[in-house]
Amino acid sequence: MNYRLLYFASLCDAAGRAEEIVASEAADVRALYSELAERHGFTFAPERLRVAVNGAFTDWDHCLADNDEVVFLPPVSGG
Amino acid sequence: MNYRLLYFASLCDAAGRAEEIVASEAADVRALYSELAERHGFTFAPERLRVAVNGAFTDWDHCLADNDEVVFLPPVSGG
Amino acid sequence: MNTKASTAKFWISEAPIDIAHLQRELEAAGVGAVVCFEGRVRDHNEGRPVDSLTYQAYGELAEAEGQRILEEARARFAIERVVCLHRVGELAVGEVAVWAGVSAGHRAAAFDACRYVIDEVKARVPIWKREHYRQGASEWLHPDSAGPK
Amino acid sequence: MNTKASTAKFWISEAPIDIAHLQRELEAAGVGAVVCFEGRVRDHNEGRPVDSLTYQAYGELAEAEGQRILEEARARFAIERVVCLHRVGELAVGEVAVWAGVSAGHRAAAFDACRYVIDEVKARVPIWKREHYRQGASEWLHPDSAGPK
Repeated sequence: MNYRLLYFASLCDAAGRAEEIVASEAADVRALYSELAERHGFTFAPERLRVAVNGAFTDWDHCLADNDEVVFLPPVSGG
Repeated sequence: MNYRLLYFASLCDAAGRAEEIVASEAADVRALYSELAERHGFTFAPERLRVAVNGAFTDWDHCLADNDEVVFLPPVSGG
Repeated sequence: MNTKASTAKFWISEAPIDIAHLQRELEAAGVGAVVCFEGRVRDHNEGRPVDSLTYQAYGELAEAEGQRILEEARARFAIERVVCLHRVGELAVGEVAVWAGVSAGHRAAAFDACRYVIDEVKARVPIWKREHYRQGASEWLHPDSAGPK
Repeated sequence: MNTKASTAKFWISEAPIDIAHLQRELEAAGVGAVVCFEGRVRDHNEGRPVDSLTYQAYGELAEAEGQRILEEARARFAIERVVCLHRVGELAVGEVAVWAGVSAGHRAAAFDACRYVIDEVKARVPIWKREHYRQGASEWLHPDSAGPK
């Protein structure tokens, strides 16, 4: 399946890009992060990240569908 | 002795004046209030008032000196 | 130069509150958070429609007690500047009766100090409010406590 | 007319914050208390001199989450209006990065709601800060918690 990934802050720096389309066999969010963490050298443990699919927060067991937009959110620092 | 009294808010309404010079034998603040409450019909119990002498808060046992400026302060309602 | 006098200022004023001026008093190096409180004349109190208010102060003691409160806030909380101004005289509905502002490095101190200042000013500073009701009556307010927060 | 949309507004903005405009959004009948919070770029963080900041937002989700926080504030506290705006892009020292304002009948609700909004915005809204240090380095901040309050 194809997923659209958006990267922010230090994940954007680590991936070297703000977005990408990824072809992957990962069926849920957790498996997809594991695959991308290895590819891009992400060092955040999943418990320090939140995840959003198609613009809404969700959990790590969320099952993905083709063309989903997936975002792994590092700890925020607004304000 | 002579005391200068200032009256505020409903005490001013009750006394019918904002200030007055009073000749009195009262030696402390408590005795002076008692005398003035009777004269002007003040209905506040002393425990609902604070008292200031010569521009500073003080207590009801404060001994008065000739020409002291004495103010009985009804419960405040600023803000 | 009196440093304290320049970083904690309390005023009683007959003139309308110049908020932009007060905000400039809060500027300082290291400020990361500013919290401001505005207390305005409401159009009703305890169900009675209010047209206007008169505030009366025991001016000399009010300014001394107000200044004391601001110094307490500076001693208790990690803040940079604190200012407060209270109007006296006749005020219409919607006018700002009291304004307090605090600047600090971080927000917790700014919130806590601003809240402290306005709570203490309402409880301790010798200022009295007379409400003029739409029905024509008027009344000095002498609450048992400082009233609703 | 959507009443909720007119009484609780959250924005992400690249343009400098127009505080006078935001304050007008807080006007409503029955307002007796207004509390405002301004968060500004500090000239240092944890001992390192800071020259400027870059804020980046996941815009779509940031606006939705910010709006959700304001609605929570309206549900929890007896307030009239609540607005919040967060800057994104490059900001210099002293610029206002986030502004939150609340109007209410009484001050306790205004203080509590304003504090709630800024605490939750800092903890939950997907916005990230990159600090540019005077020494030339720069760094994305990913605190374990939302940092000092």
